[in-house]
Amino acid sequence: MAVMTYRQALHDTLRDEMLRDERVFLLGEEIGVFEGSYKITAGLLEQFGPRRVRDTPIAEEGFTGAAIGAAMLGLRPVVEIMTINFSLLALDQIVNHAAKIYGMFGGQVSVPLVIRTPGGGGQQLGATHSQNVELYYAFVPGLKVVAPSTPADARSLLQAAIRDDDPVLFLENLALYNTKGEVPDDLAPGEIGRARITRSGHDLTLIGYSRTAHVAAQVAEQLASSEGLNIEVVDLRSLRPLDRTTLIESVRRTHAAVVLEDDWLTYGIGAEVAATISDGAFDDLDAPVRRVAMAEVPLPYAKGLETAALPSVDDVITAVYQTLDAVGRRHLKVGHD
Amino acid sequence: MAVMTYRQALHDTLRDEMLRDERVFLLGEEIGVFEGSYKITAGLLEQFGPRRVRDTPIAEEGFTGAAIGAAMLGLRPVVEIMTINFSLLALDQIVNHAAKIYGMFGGQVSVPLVIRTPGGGGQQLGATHSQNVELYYAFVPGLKVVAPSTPADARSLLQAAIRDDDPVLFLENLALYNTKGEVPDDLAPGEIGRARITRSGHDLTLIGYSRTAHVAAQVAEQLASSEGLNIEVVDLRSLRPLDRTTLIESVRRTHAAVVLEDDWLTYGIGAEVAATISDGAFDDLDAPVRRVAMAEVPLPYAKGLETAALPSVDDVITAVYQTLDAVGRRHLKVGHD
Amino acid sequence: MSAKPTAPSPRTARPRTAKSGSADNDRLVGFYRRMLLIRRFEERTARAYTQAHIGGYCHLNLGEEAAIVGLLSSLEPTDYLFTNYREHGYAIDRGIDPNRVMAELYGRSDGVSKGWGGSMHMFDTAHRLLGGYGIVGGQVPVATGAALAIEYRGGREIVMCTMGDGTTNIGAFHESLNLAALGHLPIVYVVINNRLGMGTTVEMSSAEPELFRRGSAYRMAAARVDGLDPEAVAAAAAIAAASARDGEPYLLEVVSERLRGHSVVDPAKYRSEAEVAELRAHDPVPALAERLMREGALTPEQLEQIDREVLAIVEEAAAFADASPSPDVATLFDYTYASPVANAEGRLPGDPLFPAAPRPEDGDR
Amino acid sequence: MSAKPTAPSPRTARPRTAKSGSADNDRLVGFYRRMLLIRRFEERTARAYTQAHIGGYCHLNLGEEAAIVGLLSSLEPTDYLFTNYREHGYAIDRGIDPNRVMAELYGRSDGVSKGWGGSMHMFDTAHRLLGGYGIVGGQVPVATGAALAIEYRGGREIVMCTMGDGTTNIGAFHESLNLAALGHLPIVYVVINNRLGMGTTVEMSSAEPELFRRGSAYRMAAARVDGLDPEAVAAAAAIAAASARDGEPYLLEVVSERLRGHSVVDPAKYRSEAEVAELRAHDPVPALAERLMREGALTPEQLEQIDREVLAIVEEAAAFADASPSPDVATLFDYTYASPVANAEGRLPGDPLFPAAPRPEDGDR
Ligand SMILES: Cc1ncc(C[n+]2csc(CCOP(=O)(O)OP(=O)(O)O)c2C)c(N)n1
Ligand SMILES: Cc1ncc(C[n+]2csc(CCOP(=O)(O)OP(=O)(O)O)c2C)c(N)n1
Ligand SMILES: [Mg+2]
Ligand SMILES: [Mg+2]
Repeated sequence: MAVMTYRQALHDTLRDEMLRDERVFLLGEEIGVFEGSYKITAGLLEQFGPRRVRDTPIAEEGFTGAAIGAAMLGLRPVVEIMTINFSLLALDQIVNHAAKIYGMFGGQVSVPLVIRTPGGGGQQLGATHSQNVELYYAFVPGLKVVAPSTPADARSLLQAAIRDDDPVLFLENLALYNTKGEVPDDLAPGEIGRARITRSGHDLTLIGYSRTAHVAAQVAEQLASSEGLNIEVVDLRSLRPLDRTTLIESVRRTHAAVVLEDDWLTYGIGAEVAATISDGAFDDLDAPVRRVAMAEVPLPYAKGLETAALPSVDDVITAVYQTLDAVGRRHLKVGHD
Repeated sequence: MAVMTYRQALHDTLRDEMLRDERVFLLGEEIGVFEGSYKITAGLLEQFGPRRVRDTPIAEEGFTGAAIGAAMLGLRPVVEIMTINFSLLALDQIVNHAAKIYGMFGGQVSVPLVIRTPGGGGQQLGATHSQNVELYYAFVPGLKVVAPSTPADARSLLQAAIRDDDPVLFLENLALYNTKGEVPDDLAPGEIGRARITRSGHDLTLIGYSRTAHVAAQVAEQLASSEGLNIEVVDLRSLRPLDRTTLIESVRRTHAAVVLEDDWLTYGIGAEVAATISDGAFDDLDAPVRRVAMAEVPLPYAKGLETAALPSVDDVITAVYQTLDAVGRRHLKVGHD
Repeated sequence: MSAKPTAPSPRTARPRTAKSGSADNDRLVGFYRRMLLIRRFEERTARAYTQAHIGGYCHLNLGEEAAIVGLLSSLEPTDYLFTNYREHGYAIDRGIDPNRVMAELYGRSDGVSKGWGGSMHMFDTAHRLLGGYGIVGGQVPVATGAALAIEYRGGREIVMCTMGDGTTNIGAFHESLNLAALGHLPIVYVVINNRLGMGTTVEMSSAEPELFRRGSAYRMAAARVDGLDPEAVAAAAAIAAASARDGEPYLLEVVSERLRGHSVVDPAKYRSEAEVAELRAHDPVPALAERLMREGALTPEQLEQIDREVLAIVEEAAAFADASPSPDVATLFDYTYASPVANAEGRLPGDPLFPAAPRPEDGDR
Repeated sequence: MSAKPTAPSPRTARPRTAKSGSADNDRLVGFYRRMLLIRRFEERTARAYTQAHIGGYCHLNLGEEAAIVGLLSSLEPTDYLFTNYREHGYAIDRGIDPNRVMAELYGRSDGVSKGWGGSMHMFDTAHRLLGGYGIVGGQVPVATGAALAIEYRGGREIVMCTMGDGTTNIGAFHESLNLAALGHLPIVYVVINNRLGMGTTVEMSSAEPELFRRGSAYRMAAARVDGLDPEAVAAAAAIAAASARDGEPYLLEVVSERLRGHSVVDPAKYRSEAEVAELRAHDPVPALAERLMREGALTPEQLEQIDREVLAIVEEAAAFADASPSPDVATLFDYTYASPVANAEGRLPGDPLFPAAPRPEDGDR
């Protein structure tokens, strides 16, 4: 068992998978000589050479598409797209090609491809560099989308993604790279498509993924010690498939839910989570599912504006209180309507 | 008042707006010499010449971006993207540029751009040519997204879109081009951001947009005559902004809702509609909001498979019955839980 | 996984033609037979489309027959082929059973893509035709990646990636050629220049209308060849393939014709009658027939005999397709993922997200 | 809409230098002053970044000063300029008040983009700098469209669109140059070839590393010029601009240097010490100072005087920025749409979608 950063967990897993399987290779912008914009691949060019760590030109569509073709011939490329914002340039290749090739040709070849890319706002990078558009991939059958929040999940899900026969969008987060956690030495590959209850409780279910799973845990902790509240936390981990069962089972126990997301509220990831819970736990829910998300604006650069636009711990606490409040009121009204 | 097709309404509106305003011009693939892949622009090259009807190379990113730049300088380009599937190639320009330029530069120039593009499956076009990805645009602050279902709305909303100072994604539908409806001669520009209750009723709210608004109307009609049911129909018309008020007001009266969409269910447009209703009409809803959507597969070519994957009128009727059934059951249970 | 071919492959079923014994003539007669098969197949396809046996978009290779046979002559069976949506002829000429190609057009389970792909998405692992792509330019990065995989493994195969003239204006073309040239990838990019996108001419869409010259932006060897002459195409393709096999990608422009509209349903009103007459005058199939007669390689009777044989293959393909079963609706969720995954979505549109719990009283009845 | 500049524009504030009366020398001295202003401004920016006054990504023009002043010399005030994210120097040299540029870096309401854009997104309608774009290549189609608008209106203006060497490998570059050449648009594409993307060299990323040659794929006139020599750049840019003004787009490659890392935070470990030493030896700013002294155009005292003046401008900019108020949070929803729209979203993250109805008992208390 070692304590390491999320960055280190990613780095080590890439290295280990490359050692384990000759078919695994990396490609992306600035991952070799520059060691990666966020240094996930630092040292790997030196260790594995330019055949297996390939610096590409700035051509997201071209090199992502090339990775698809290489995967069709049985290699296991791991693409780094510097931030998820730039993945929009490769969207046609990901959505119209990676996600379609297995089905559209009647299951003849699979596309064992991993695309690693970080989302995240809050770094004053401005409107085009601070988006969370994982929705674009989570929406698409044929893709699998995972969004680990801890170093251990980063490792186990990256292992799983690389060994998976389908294209996997592996969502990282700028704000998580330096976070630390325990990573068991003998960690087995994770299972794509499973959420995890990371803290159990009965007062309310707080749901997050990637960075917001941390926020959820933090709020639960805080409200446990300050208010004695017993909040259950669900880390989605997988956005497609979405683990509806775990969500519903949790809310059936807690009767209330708040969903955290770093994207825009309307049509965001939380919409599906809220719709799912509102449907599957209809009879058990004592208050509307509350969503805490980014303000619906192109994210401004100025720190004060940016901070106002991004969901904070306080925003989550407000939402939890208001939801519990509504639960209380609703209890009062039972039998009247 | 004239009865005309949806296609004709679009064509006439483009012509009229071009006559009205010299700044309006068209660009896109095959819109001139070829008269448009779906013939919306037929005759306009002849009438207005190549300065105002511009055939472009196959370069969705390039010409959409060019339209953005032209709009920044005060022109009013109307881009045709042959089908919404190909818009993925222009996504960076639409999401990172058209939607951002006004905000990111502090409101200095606006981008009065219209992008017309049809969605729609059911034409045996296969997995990459049958998608409904309006979600990708509806998700983005800075864009406006409209999805008219009738010739009259096609006209009034296209007028509004062209005269609007912001980028508008104007969603058409392959299955609607030949549908007919009345178009008043003196139709005023529509208002973006407003849904419309196209049929009032009290038993259940059926919600659709674009093609599914027709399906909703048809089902309501059918169930009125066959079952005496009184179904209210909401045509969303605008996907961003989403008119939550109209939705909630309707469901407060009907206590039940079924949402129709032609995209994939998980994370689709219906997720936000269902989440919105489940939240805003929480105390009024007698059954979970039901969604009827496409099966979550890359759409197959074979007719039988394709038909099975696409929502049908019968699917909607099943969903309505099951929802009403649940309402009944829930009524029985009032006071027990 | 798919049904066994029931007809002999058109390539192996080629009976020797008599008269001229020269190898050159034999080769040319072989080209002719292959070209005619494509021609008749596409004509049959057009008919089947009009009869509503085929749906969706349907783009034919009429006029490109010489280009196809010339190009594919340069490939080994182990090489890979990527094309766009105008690929029926490539599929057949690559050796895929016409029955299975027609069955794909009919959307049947014996189709090369099991009915999932249709006209635009022919795919066959055995013959290394890796699609059939409908997004203009979409196949270009993917094919480039296949070449990368070969290079990664130190293989001897090459990739051929075909596309239309209009496709040279999309960004993916540019990004891919640059990648291939930088990586010394074993790939031949083929531009079938039929001088039209849908109705847009090359001059309207490409600022450098001599498309092979675009190779220079990547220091890529390039050439242009007359696509109506199968021998010229074969010779040019051989050079291109040899270059690719040596690790230097190549851009080959094949100037060709599109005899009909962009797709089956396009009446091509934007072409003048004179233009159409001109096209017909250059039609490569009758031109080759005439030459073979003129040079004494084939008699009119032999030509007729070939036509009958080819027609029989094509008719059998249509009959086979018609008899092939439609894919079972129960297979709808079989091809979303290649590996099983927890919580995958498998609902039909009428299914609820959460099936209602059975009512208590239901058990009582 | 934005605050009035409080300092005189650096361009109008240029005091005449004595000694040599020749127009050439005057011009060169003018170049020097402008280059030095960019140099000192960027040095000050780097310092402010380290002091955490500036956030986000921050890319400097250090080493590109000669290129910038040479390029912008070719533009009329009515011409339009589009750049990438490495644009502080362009903003200043275009005549925008350095105070407002620095205020933008500080994210303040007096910033050119009101604090909404930051380092990568300088924009000023008055000076026709239409951004500052952070997506590599994103500005290229947009700038092309601005040229299209000029052509549409029959205007006399031109557009200049700058980008880096790495940007010539992205699809948007290719699609745009083709569009411009087809449409005879009045635009000059400028590639600032500083020989690096972030750490990737031109040779690693461009199969044709002489980037101006890529113009030939669109029959576009093109040239390469030494970007360390402001006069050479100005001359080349004048030719390019004249071509654009005549309706023929132009591709100009300016070979330049990047003296530091890709952005302020990049230590550029991938560069050898020898390489860095070599870079410093070619630094265009001291080189021009030396030349001006050597040729007697400026005395050491005058050079120092210019430096003092420039430093004063830069220090004032920092003080101005520091004093400028942060944008009011109440303006957060002001710039999503230019025209009002029904049902627009204006919620802060903590706000509920549907505010709870006031409790009945609330009214009683
Ligand atoms: C990205 C994209 N844009 C547009 C289309 C619509 N489309 C299909 S074929 C075609 C013309 C292609 O012309 P060319 O590349 O010359 O090939 P050809 O059809 O002549 O063989 C167009 C515009 C598409 N399928 N994909
Ligand atoms: C589409 C996209 N991909 C990647 C990036 C990240 N990125 C920012 S700058 C840069 C290098 C650009 O190099 P070049 O075009 O030479 O410009 P320079 O920075 O040298 O001025 C990269 C890869 C981006 N901003 N946008
Ligand atoms: Mg063509
Ligand atoms: Mg550079």
